[in-house]
Amino acid sequence: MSAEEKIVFSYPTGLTTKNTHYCPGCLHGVAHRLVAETIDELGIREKTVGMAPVGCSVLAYEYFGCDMVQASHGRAPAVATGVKRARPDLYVFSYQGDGDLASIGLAEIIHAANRGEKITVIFYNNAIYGMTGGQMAPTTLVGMKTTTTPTGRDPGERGAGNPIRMAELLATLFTPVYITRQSLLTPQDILKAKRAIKRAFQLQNTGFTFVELVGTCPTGWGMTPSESNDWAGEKMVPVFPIGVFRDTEKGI
Amino acid sequence: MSAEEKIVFSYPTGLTTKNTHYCPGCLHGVAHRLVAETIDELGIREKTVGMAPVGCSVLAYEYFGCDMVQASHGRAPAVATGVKRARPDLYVFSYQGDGDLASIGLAEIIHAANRGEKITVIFYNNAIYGMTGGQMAPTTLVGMKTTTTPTGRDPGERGAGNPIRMAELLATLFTPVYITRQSLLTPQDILKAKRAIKRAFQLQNTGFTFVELVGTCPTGWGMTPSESNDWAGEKMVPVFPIGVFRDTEKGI
Amino acid sequence: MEKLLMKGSEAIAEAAVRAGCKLFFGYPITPQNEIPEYMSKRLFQVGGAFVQAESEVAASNMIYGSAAVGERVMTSSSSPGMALKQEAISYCAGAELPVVIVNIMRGGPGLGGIQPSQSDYWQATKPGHGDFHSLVLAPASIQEAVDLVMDAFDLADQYRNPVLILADGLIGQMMEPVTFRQPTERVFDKSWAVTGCVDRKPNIVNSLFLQPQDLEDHNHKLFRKYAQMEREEVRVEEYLMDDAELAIAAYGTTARIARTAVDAARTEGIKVGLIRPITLFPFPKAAFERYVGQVKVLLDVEMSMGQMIEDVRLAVHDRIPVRFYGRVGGMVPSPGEILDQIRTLAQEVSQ
Amino acid sequence: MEKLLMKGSEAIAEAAVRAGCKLFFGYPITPQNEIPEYMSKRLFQVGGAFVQAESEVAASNMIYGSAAVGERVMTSSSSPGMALKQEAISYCAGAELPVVIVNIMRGGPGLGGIQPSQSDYWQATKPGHGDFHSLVLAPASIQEAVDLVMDAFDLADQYRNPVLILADGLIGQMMEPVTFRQPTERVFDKSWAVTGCVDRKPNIVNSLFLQPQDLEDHNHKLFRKYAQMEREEVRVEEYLMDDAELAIAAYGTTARIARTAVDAARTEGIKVGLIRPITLFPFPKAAFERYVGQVKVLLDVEMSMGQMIEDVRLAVHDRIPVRFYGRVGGMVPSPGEILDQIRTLAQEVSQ
Amino acid sequence: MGNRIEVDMDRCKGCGLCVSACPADIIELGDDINLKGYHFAVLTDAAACKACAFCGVICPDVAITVFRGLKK
Amino acid sequence: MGNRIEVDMDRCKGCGLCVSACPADIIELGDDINLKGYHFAVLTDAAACKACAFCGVICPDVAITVFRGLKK
Amino acid sequence: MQYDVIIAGFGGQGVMLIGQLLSNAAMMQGSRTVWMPSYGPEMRGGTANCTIIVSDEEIGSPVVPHPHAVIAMNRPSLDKFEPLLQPGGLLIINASLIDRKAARDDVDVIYVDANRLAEAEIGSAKSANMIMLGAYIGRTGAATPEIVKSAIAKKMVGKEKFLPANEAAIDLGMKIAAEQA
Amino acid sequence: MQYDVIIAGFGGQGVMLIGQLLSNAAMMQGSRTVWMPSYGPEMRGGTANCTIIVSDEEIGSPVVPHPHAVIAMNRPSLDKFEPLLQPGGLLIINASLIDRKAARDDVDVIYVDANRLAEAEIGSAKSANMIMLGAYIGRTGAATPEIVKSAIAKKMVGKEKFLPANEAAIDLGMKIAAEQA
Ligand SMILES: Cc1ncc(C[n+]2csc(CCOP(=O)(O)OP(=O)(O)O)c2C)c(N)n1
Ligand SMILES: Cc1ncc(C[n+]2csc(CCOP(=O)(O)OP(=O)(O)O)c2C)c(N)n1
Ligand code: SF4
Ligand code: SF4
Ligand code: SF4
Ligand code: SF4
Repeated sequence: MSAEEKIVFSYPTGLTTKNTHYCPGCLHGVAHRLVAETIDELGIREKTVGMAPVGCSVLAYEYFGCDMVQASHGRAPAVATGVKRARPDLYVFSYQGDGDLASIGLAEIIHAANRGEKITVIFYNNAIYGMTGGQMAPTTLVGMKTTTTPTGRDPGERGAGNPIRMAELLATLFTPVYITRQSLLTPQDILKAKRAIKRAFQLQNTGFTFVELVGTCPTGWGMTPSESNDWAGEKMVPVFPIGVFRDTEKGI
Repeated sequence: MSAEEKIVFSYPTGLTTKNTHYCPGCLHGVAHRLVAETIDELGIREKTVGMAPVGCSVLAYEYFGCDMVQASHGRAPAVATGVKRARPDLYVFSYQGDGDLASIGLAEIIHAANRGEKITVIFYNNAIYGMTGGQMAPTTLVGMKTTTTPTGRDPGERGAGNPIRMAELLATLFTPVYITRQSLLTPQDILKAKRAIKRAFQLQNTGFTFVELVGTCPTGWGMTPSESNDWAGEKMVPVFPIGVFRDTEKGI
Repeated sequence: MEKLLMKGSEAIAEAAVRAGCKLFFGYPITPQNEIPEYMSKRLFQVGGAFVQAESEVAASNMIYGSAAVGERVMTSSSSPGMALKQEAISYCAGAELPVVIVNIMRGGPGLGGIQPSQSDYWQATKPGHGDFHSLVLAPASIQEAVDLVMDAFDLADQYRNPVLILADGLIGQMMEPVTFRQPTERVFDKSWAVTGCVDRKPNIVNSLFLQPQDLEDHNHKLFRKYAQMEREEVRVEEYLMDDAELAIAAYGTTARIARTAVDAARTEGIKVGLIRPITLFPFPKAAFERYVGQVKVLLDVEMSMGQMIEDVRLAVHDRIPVRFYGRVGGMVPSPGEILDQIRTLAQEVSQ
Repeated sequence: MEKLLMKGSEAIAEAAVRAGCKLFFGYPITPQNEIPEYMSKRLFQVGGAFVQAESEVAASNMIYGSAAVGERVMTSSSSPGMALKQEAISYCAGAELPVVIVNIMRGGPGLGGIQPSQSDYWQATKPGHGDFHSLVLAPASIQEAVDLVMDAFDLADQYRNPVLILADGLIGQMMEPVTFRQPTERVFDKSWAVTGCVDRKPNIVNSLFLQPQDLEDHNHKLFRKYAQMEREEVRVEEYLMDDAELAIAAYGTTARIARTAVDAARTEGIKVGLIRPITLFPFPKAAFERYVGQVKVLLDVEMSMGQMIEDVRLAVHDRIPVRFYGRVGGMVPSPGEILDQIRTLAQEVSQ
Repeated sequence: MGNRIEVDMDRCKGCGLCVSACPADIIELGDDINLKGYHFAVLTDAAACKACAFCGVICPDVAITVFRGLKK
Repeated sequence: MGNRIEVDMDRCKGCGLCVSACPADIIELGDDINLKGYHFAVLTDAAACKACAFCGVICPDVAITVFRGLKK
Repeated sequence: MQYDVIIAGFGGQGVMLIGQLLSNAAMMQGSRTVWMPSYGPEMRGGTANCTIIVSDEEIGSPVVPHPHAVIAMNRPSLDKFEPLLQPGGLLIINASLIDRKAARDDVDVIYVDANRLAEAEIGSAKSANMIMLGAYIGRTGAATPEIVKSAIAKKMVGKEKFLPANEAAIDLGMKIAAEQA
Repeated sequence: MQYDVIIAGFGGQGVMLIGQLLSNAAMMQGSRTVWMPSYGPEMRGGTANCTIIVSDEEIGSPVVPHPHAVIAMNRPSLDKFEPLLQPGGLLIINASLIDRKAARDDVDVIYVDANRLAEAEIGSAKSANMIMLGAYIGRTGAATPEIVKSAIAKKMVGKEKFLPANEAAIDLGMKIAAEQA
């Protein structure tokens, strides 16, 4: 860089320099970066502990530049509870996929939210199980083909159910202080998502904070990255509307 | 009975004649009777399989006059799924307490509801763990003293959370066809609850049906039965409002 | 019979369907994802049902439900997922329900890895909580997996007990030619099932016995079944044991690998044989016991840190020294490694 | 030191607090409810925290979290609940986290009953999934429970490994006088803990090793710790063994009952002693082994269908015949029943 | 014959819910105890019974049968 | 000096998201491949770059650094 | 020397409490002791009972299949535990609630009209259990009345006003035991 | 007689497919056979490979640490598996993507410009793997081309129009193997 120019976008120090194992175009990488930038901007890297889930983002512990704990499948909110109760002075976040959070870990996320654990949960919703090869997730759209819904998710005869909307569901609880859903599909969306994540961290020590992110899985969906982003915008966002479902401080 | 009189209220054949082990005044008995009457009235005793949970109502398998399965703690909806998927021609119900359904079994009830399992879930909400000696339940009211919230349930400093409202929570799902909350505190309430249970059974083969019943636990609460009914009416019902939260057929 | 080249996981699933399995409840986990995936296509074709459960805990309780109505049902998972099924398996055993459970093992502990392993021998054969046993079958090839799965359903029904197929990731992932035999036509009494109490008293499927004496009686009843299994269901393969002075004890894929090593050692003139338990519970004690006096050293080979070895030692009453060779964490022992072990032992013994 | 008459469960909880346990995560289940109940009062007094978890699965993952930051933490449960904790215990072992877990056993399988039992010996000592061990301590009195709980925290920290207290419902429910000793002042290195990466590289608590060779190395590392436990941590009580021709093997409450029977038999002139394993893993092999030649018959007594007996047989290399006497399902063997067994064996031996 | 209720004294646990529920105030817990040690419910004034069945409806132990007299 | 971006060719996985996101349409996937076999992104016309950083913001692999030229 | 006793009755009769007091007294006098309860929800509505052992030596089995003494507060308890009593053992029967005599003739029996006496003499129906405890220590000497009273005092910190009644109940029980000797 | 081969390359190069075809052909000709894949998500972006064994006799170990043959579709695969090859074994290198020569001089090597030939001669870049398979069976005789072709035909039911190209690719591979003999 010469003195005649200024960097307007660069690599955050909240991330390690390790190349990720994510597929090309997978938005897990974007979500990671937003969390890392938040940690940077709040200057809390040395006070933060993150939980990596089981799922494609299991290796998140290699990518975040803070202390990390790898949690068993679905139990990151319970593990985070153990961390935060023991060390209330730390910033604690969990990063989870939809299989992890909304399927096997459904009881753990709801109870952590209901107890008002002072943690931030980053929920990457890509409507599929990426890691294990593209099986149906609780958030899979109706009609979507996956390796376990070969004829498309069928809530009728096959009884495979409808997509579960976690943000709405958690918003039926009294305790959480911040619940939002954002998307990562365009630069504009990403900037909004970033603000949401930052707000969640800022509110963390007042109660439970939750940021759902509509993401993609080009590999699991069998689409190119660009197609994936378009498809998610067209098909997922109507089912998973963007918005703030709880912000106690703002009276929402 | 002489020819000069008519029985206006008597023992349903859907119940065995076994005396229950419930404490005096415990409304589990009332809930059991309503289910049994429903089974009688619909004439489906020989086509019905019930799930007994783990909790005070674990011995429900001795009281209902139909085939019964005792399920592991919290998993009655999963067991019922196994039963109904294998034999869609049977009527299948689970009977569960709040510890069972809303604590350890939270993932199972939500996913069964979301898959639209064609079962009826009878949820006895007495805001406490009766069987194990009066510990906090997910539905315990704020400030209520239990053996694990000795200073009263404290959602603040002690992070014990707020009561979870299962009917409202399940109503965020697209799939269920009938979700209601009723109470068992007065004869009038009981008659309404009865109608709800009957409707749930009648709708069962169209989808997932759920009847939450506000009940009591005189032993766990340390009150007389009458005090318990009064207290539940005054304190619980405002937090757990009576109503129909989903009735797809009626457009609710 | 037509031969088909099939992946182990898919062959296992197909065998189950042919054995009359109508219901499958499972949850994805590598290296067994092909089983639920296959079932999600196949079962609806035969009028059955597939449910992707929300977790292993739920899946294992769903099979409990389907078994309670008397239908043939299966679930599958891999090591960490199997840990989550332990409570429900105990319930199935306690309530005497016939269920078939497939464990395609991977390395541990914890999240571990996803490569082949045999580290769940204990979890399978010495399960908790409570006193009970699953009948445990360990195939060494895809054909055997297919045959054992078909048998598993009959055994489960006969004993009203969980039957486990314990295989490693190699069996799950590799392809071999298989043929499917006709299922047996055995008919089993299911009058205990909860199918609606038409013309009979209500049936109850239950494992709770609040009176200690009742629970003790129930335990004794269960253990009479296990004793019968020990008498009647033991399966074992012996290979070149007639004149063996050395013997290898190994199960599953490890046993195949060991056989390659045994063949190689035989060409060097080493009198070594192989005892391969096919049932891990009931353990083929007699097959080992009878070589006390003949075999000078046993080499137990496992893809774990030494779990089956205890059963081997108990079977020979510690009268044959039992050595151990194990690879873990997804490392698969090679024939060469085992051959080296055999050579060393042969030398030792000849001295 | 003041003596207090305390219920086992409460004494265990108090001992934990005195040992510096700051966090407890648990879920109600009989017969151990008094532990979480006590902790819900006590921990907030010492600046710690109590959470009634939503399930045993959650509780066992919460202790994983607290242990990861280096705090002393405990959970407790009973048999079916322990089955649900198996996955997380394997994670704790895999990630090398020091946790203390109390199992107040009840009868099984399935829902079983709530009365005392020892049916989780296997679940505790031969756990799955993956190759690992918890260090398992089995108290026979409330005083010993208190002492072992305090030791458990040190052992957990020293080995960075789960330590289990395995007791039956009697230990959980009965009252005895206890005194609490001062905790040791041992300081343990916790530089691995995730406490915020001030002036150091980020720490990672993890059990995933995708490369088989790495996972195998990790397994070997863990097993070096277990080998050290086998060398250094074995605990056992021997009672009247000097001249014993018969011996009883029993742990926990069963061992106390057996001692009463041994005393009675001694008054009849029968030379019988008692070997009581206090650590179940590492199992006190040597304590048994050394009586090969002296003891003519061993009687293994359990409140289960015969689980520890395998370790006893292995320990004596099957060179002493090992007989079994067990009661299950909540039935507690009486001293008289055991005495009858001893008498029969004495007669047999003298013939 | 008038209206009346029959209380199955062996089932009754003396919880008193029927006592509170009875609009005519004609049920009370008696002095006698049953085998389990409970003071079971008794009807004090059959003449005042309206056969509304509230007692039966609220009884958790289904201990009450309610009869309506057909001729008065 | 003008605006520009730098693509870390070893990090880039050639997903093309930056290509779609660039409002000036001046990024494309080149012909060369990197060590992992991906056709990495290249800037075709620095002069047209507005330094809006959209490419950087959307890149899942944080492979792009965006520079704004201070004097034109 | 080992004393052991099973104390049994309905839930609300305070059998667990007097068992703990006895065990506490034993501890305070330097004996070894165990208190072991029946437990579990299935006890609900049934009988509750506890076993107390007091001994000079280390206590082996906490389970006593054939106790030296039984305190039966109600009829089901008498029916259940009388047959288990050791020959020559001591049976203390709450005559207020139990309408039969002892069936065994090889044991020592004390009949205590505990509920009636508690109301009539002590002025508190709740003291029936204390009278029974008094009778037990009076006859066996498992603990001295003084030490039992201090065990009570220790338990009642904050509720000292009930102390005199309880002490009187112990004395009354002792007296009855002495009278029926 | 036992043939074994490791086929390795990038994810999209069809290495699993030709392995399965070979295994299928072996089965159809009455041999015993095993196809064993590398598996798991960590393979993502890395190399995929499979081992195929064809034998007259029962097959023991499905794992072949030192294969008789290696088909390397890309550079990382060559780097990884060349050293494991048995002395005297066969190494088939996709020269289109691999810019180095074999490092071993104790093995038989065939260089196949597979990607280029696939496009140029067969008219489909996707056939590179079939050319490699042709070269393998041409040199080893592990299966006859006829039977491999019928294995392909069986696999391609419904997509018969691609059959000629694939058959031509097999023949081309065989020819190259013969030329480099
Ligand atoms: C107990 C347990 N069950 C199952 C698995 C296997 N497993 C690994 S990742 C995963 C699904 C992850 O999907 P998701 O959370 O949606 O994340 P993604 O991979 O899509 O990012 C599963 C089921 C496991 N490791 N442990
Ligand atoms: C896996 C498992 N965990 C815990 C228990 C212990 N347990 C039995 S009943 C119960 C709570 C029941 O409470 P609830 O469902 O509210 O029913 P209630 O007794 O109040 O009717 C618990 C925790 C068990 N049996 N199994
Ligand atoms: S499989 Fe899907 S979620 Fe996983 S890294 Fe690839 S694109 Fe992302
Ligand atoms: S403990 Fe409570 S819920 Fe259980 S039977 Fe008694 S009153 Fe009913
Ligand atoms: S409501 Fe029923 S149980 Fe209660 S007092 Fe009346 S009759 Fe008895
Ligand atoms: S978005 Fe990033 S990874 Fe994707 S092509 Fe552009 S620079 Fe490469």
